[in-house]
This record gives sequence, structure tokens and C-alpha cells, in this order.
Amino acid sequence: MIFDLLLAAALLWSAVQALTTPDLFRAVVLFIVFGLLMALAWARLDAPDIALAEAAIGAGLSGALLLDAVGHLRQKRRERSP
Amino acid sequence: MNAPLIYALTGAALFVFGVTGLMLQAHLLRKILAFNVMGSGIFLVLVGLAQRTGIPDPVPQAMVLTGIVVAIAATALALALARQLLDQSGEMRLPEEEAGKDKLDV
Amino acid sequence: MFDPIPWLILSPLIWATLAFVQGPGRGGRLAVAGVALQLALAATLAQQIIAGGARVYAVGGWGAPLGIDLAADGLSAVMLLLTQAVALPLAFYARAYFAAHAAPLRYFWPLTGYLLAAMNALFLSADVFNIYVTLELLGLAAVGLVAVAGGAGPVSAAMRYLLATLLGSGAYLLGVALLYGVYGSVSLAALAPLIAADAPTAVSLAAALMLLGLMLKTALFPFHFWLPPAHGNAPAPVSALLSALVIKASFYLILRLWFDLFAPIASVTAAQFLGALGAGAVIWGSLLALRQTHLKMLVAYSTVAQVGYLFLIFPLATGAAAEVAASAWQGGALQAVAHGLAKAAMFAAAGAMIAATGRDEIAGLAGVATRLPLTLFTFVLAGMTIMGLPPSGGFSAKWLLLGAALASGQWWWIVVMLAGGLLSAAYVFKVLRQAFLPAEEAAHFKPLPRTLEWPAFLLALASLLLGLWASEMLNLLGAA
Amino acid sequence: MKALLNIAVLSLTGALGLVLAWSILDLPASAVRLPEQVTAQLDMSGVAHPVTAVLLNFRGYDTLLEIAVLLLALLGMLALPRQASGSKPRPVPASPMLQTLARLLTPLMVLVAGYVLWAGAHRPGGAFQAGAVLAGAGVLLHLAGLLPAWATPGRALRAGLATGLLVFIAVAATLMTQGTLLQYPPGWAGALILVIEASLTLSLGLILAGLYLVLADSKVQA
Repeated sequence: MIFDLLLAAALLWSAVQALTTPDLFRAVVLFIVFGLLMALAWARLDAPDIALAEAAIGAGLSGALLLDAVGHLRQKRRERSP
Repeated sequence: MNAPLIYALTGAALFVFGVTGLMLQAHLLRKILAFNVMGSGIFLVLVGLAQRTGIPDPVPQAMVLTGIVVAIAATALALALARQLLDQSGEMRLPEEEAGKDKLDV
Repeated sequence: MFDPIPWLILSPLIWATLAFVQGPGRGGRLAVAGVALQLALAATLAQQIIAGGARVYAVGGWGAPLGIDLAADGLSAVMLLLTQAVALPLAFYARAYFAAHAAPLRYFWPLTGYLLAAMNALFLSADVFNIYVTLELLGLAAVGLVAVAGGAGPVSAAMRYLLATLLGSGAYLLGVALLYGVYGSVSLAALAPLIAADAPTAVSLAAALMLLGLMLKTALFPFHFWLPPAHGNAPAPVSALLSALVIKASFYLILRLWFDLFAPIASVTAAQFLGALGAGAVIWGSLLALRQTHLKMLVAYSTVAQVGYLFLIFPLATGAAAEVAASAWQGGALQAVAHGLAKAAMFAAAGAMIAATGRDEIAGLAGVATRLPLTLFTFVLAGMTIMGLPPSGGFSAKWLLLGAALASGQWWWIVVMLAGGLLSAAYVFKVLRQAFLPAEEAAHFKPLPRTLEWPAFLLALASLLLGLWASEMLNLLGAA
Repeated sequence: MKALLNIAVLSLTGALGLVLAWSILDLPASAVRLPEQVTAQLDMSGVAHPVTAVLLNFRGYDTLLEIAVLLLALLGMLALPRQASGSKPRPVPASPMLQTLARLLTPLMVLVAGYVLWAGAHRPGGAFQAGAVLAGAGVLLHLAGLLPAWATPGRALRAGLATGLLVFIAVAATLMTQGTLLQYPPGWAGALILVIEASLTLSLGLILAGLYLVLADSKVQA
């Protein structure tokens, strides 16, 4: 129960941070952390299938896509202001 | 109050965060993050509420698996559009003027 | 007995996937054949429903609530017929449009196929979670079609549309989650009696969330911000599909939810509120249509206005006497069909004019009357339905709505409808006046293939003749 | 004006959150009990794991449409016109370490995917997770410079992307000769589900990897 409350608090914290941190790269990393915490929450909810999918797709693939986008964005910015 | 309900309430809060972010953040990458947070919130409400008696329910669990796949599909499409926008306008945000067209004093 | 229900969903799924395998730019013939088959299937289903009443189809043989049920009644048959009847001429039109344009169409056909599959699946679904999946399929296909043209305008319009549609389906899905939490089922048939028996706060909240999400997808004022750029920037065949059909899908769901699922908790106040938003849409959309300088934007704002009429059903049919409610309901359904046919015709005609003149400003239309008489005539016929002039389908629809407003003593909706009619006449004539001006010296008209003009004309003609066929359509609508 | 909008949105969503929390805490017991029905019919479903039974049998139709959604998203990305400039693939700095690692890990990941797929019949796992593992292998190979990004997939690749959906539809439609759409005949459910899942794993792996590889291709040159 205490673990669940802590996990819930961590979920809320990482979500708020991911949505408000000024630095985009940090925001995406925090979002990946959020995804991994979600996977943990699914495990606590007796949903191992979702936990697996969340870790692989929600955190993993989404994270890769988003990191790639941030990289692309930074590259674009460097080109514009050398 | 038991563990599934805690997660359902967390999900409700995440939904609210996500919707707020989706509406207020201007940067498209953040809007996409917010959409994913909103989705996770909905999934937690779905499973948390259904399992509030403590018995695992495979039906909403299968629905969430479907939902996660739909969310990644939407995320990828949104990112592709955001990148096109970046390449064309140099910005990853939606132009304001289009919304401004919706005024009578054109 | 042959059952068309599953094939209406499988046919577009199959041809869309095959068209994708064929490759970019391919699949036009496959699409035409597929849609023609679907039209025959929809007609068969309509006949079966008139003869034998509403039907339920248990996918997988399990039956609700464990499995997913499909259901077809008069209203779904009408929407299915409308969808295929609009899609078939548009398929011919699109082939001519993309042949005339140098613009690459890449995966236009598979995207259209999935769009139609989503629509058909949505109209047949009797399961709120399954409806969510069809909504996402529909939304992503529509966004992909808007973006297919490329360029800053269409891409930002597609992005705005995508965000709006995702927010809408998010709200809808949270409503589904609450319903499952309360009752333990997502089947419409299982939920309806449970909601009638006992509805805690969570159910009212679920209803509000689901309806709000769908209103956003229907572009009901003031949630219409995404529609004009999306429908105005897409290639003409896409604009026609989106304006005529896609927004009707979410509207159909609002009807289903309001009158079937949530009827026990639907209040007169909420109905008046929906009606007020509809009235706002009629006035605001028409005023903005009048102010547009670009032809397709004018037609797009006209859609914002015409959607408003649909929402007058709710105040007129909720809490009213059975006869009044029936008339309002029939008027609303007729308006959805009439607008679908007319708006497809209007966008297709606009696309033809733009293709011929090479400009999309209304100011560039001078000379169209003499160079493109058939296309201009199409625009006039479609305009008659939009304005609600007899004998068009739009007239019958608005007549039924007016009758319901008179009978229930809600005169304020009559004022709205009359004002909307006058404003729509003003914006249709704004286009016509320009088209009848003599062509400028420098104006150069590209010759158009016939297939770019005739499909639009047939659609406009159908919207007009709908006024004469109204009793047949209402007969199908009433089959239960 | 902007501040006013922020306050309005915040207060609206805040109120929504409160109502949501309150209504969640105030729920009666649900009337329909699907978990019991799933357990009761599990023997008939052809698999022993309840979530897989729901995904591929009881609510298999949802899954069919969902595969279409996923394919559609990739299609939407491929349909976007390519930029005239900047579509050149980025020269990938080939790190020998990463390449060796990728060469070693890829066969292992394929094996893992196969196991996860097979295990899905009776324990957590299945086509989605297996497909995600395959996609992970694809992303890894790309990062190591061993797999090019996708500019425009050729016919064979498109066929591979569509296989899962086509096999699913073919099975669902063929079953209609005996009963309704997707109604497995008794005794055949397990085998047919495995056929569907195997083809889904292949296509899901390709599509999910494609979501990454198509975006990776639209990278501008530094």
C-alpha cells in the first residue's frame, strides 16, 4: 500500500516534470522515466502483459521516437544559427 | 481505499495534466508528450476502476493493450507531421494566424 | 440468407490493404470496384432491414457482453447508404482529379479505403470500446488524407486536426472507462437497461465526456476551429469526403448516445444547451462563410453552419411529445443526408472550378458561368439544398425541423433557422455573382475532363431529388 | 488575454479532476462480471491465458481493427511528401563495438520474440510484445548502421507490412462459411490463433520498426 502511494506520487511528479521542464531533452528523458514507472504500476495491478507492452512500446519505442525528434530539432537549430 | 483505486485516482489526475498540457503548451513535442500522459491516465482509470474489488480483469487489460498500440500509432504520425512543419517553417509549433482567421473583422 | 453486415467492413479493409501493397499512386480501379460492391451491399442491407427489421450480428459467435456485437437498424442503414452513395461518385471524381493534377497522390486510395472501413464499422458497432477503435481509425485516416497534399498549409491543418481528434477520442475513451468501471460492460445493449435502472454521478460524467469528445470531432461551434483549415486545405476529393461524411460519423454517435444509451439521464436543460451551440454554429459559421475570400474556405465555413442545424434535434426532440420528437428526429437525419450529398457536390464543383481557373480565390471565378456551365449548375443545385429551397432534401429537412419547433412552441429556433437560411443564400449568391461576371482578358481556362464534372452533378442532383424521395428514406429510418 | 485563457483552462480542468475523483470514489459494485465469463469460457477459447483469449478470440475484432490503425499510421507517414532537400540519409558513424553487439543481439532477439509469441498462449506475452522485440532489433540494427532507413518501402516490404492484417482478415472471412465473422470452430481455435499471431508478430515488428525507420530517414544532413 505504501509502495503504491509512493509509486503514484512518483508517477504524478514525473508527468508534471515531463510536461513543464524547460529543456526538451530533459522532458523526454523524464517521459521515458514516466513510462517505466507506468510499467511498474501495471505490474502492481496484476497486468504483466501491459507492463511488458508499456516498457517496450510506451517507454521504449515512444522514447526512441521522441529522442530522435529532439535530436532532429537541435540539429535544425544548429543549422539556422551557426 | 485499496491499491487499484489509488491507481484509478492517479489516472484521473494524469488525464487532467495531459488535457491541460495538450491545450496550453505551444510546442508540438510537448503536446505529443501531453497526449501520451493523458492516454496513460485513461488506461489507469480503465483498469484501476474495473479491478477495484481486487480481482484482475483481463477484458480492460486487453483493451489497454489495444490502446497502447493506438497511442504509439498516433504519436508516430504526430511526430512525422511535426517534423514536416519544422522543415517548412523552422518552428515546431502551430502558426497562430490560422486561428486568427476565425474573426469577423477580416 | 446472405448477410452483408460483415462484408461492409471487410470489403474496404481488403481493398485498402491490397491498394497499399500495390504501391504509391495505385489502387484507383480497385477502389471503384470495392465501393460499387459496398453500395450494393448497403442497398441489400437496407432492403433486409425494411423487410425484417433491425438486426444484431455476434462477431466470433460469443455475443455481448463477452464478445462484440454489431447492430444494424434503419438509422445505420441510412448512414451506410449515404456513405457508399457519396463515396462512389467521389471515387470517379478523384481519379479524374488526380489525373488532371500533377500533384502526387501517393497513398490516397489506401487511406480512403481505411476511412470508409472505419465509417462502415462505426455505423455498425454496438460496443462503446469498439466504437473507440473505429473512431481512431477514422481520425488517423482523415488526418493522413489532409496531409497528403504536403506544404505548410495542409500540414499544419492536419496537425491541428490530429490534436483535436485525439483530444476528442481521449475524452470519449475516459467516458468508456467510467462506464466499464460502473457497470462492467461496454456493450450498448447491456448498458442501456443498467443506465435506466441506476445511474450514479460517474455515468453523468461519462456521458458529458463522451458527448464533448464527439462534439469536438463533429466541429460543433465553438469547437469548430480545426475544421475550416483542414477542409479548406485538403485536395478537393478529400475535402468532399471529410465535409460530407466524416463529421457525420461522430454526429451519428451523438444521436445514438443521446437517444438510446443516455436517454434516461438526458435533461431538457442540456438539450437546450446543445441547441444553443447549434444556433451559434448556424449564425457564426454563416457569417464567416460570407466573409471568406477563398472558395474552399467559404464552403468549409458553410459546413460549420450546416452542422449547427443537426444539433437543433436535441432541444426539439428531448422532452417533447412523441409526434414532435419524431418530426425533429426525421428532420435532423434528413438534414445529415441532404447536407452530405450537397456538400460533397459543392466541394467537388469547387475543386473543378479551381482546377479550371488555376486560382482558389472567389475573385478568380469570373467567366465560370460560360466556360463551366455544368459545374456552376452543380453548385447552384447543391446551394439550393444548403439554403433549404424546395424541392431539395435540405428543404424537407428544414421544413420538418420548423414544424417541430412550431408544434413545441420553441419559436426561437425558427428565428435561427430563418436567419441561417438568409445568410446561406447570401454566401451562395456571392459565389454565383462572381461566376456570372465576364471572364478577364488574361484569364486562362484549362479544359476539364467530363469525369471531373459529372460525378459532382450527380451528387447535387441526388441532394435535390432527396426532397422527392424523403418518404422512402424516412420509411427506412423508421424500420426498427 | 493569454493569461486569462490559461486561468480558464486550468480552472476547468481542475474542476473536471475534482468531479472525476469524487465520482470514482463513489461507485457501487458493477452489475456485469466479465472476468467470471472469461474464466468460464476460457477452455473454449483455444488459449489458456485470459488476456490473449480476450485479444484474439472474445474481442478479436477490436484487434483486427487495431492492426489496421497501426498500418494506417505508417501509411499516413509514408504518404507525406518527402522534402526535396535533406532527404539524404545521415552517414552513420559505424562504431565497431555497436555493430558487433547488434550482430550478436539480433538473432537472440528473434529467438526471444519467438518465445514470447509462443508463451502468449498460456502466460503473459503474445504477438504485441513479440512484435515490439522484433522492432527493437530493427532499431538496434539501424543505430549500428547495419540497416538503412526506409525512404520508400518496396513491394516485398509492403507485402510484409500488410501480411498480418491480410492473414487476420482471410482467417476471419473464411470462418464465415461455418459461422459468423471470426467464429473459430471448436478444436481449431488454438491453431488458428497461433497462425494469426505468428503473422501479426512479423507485421507488427516491421510496422513498429517502420514507425522509427521512416522518421529516421527524414533526417536532414548536418
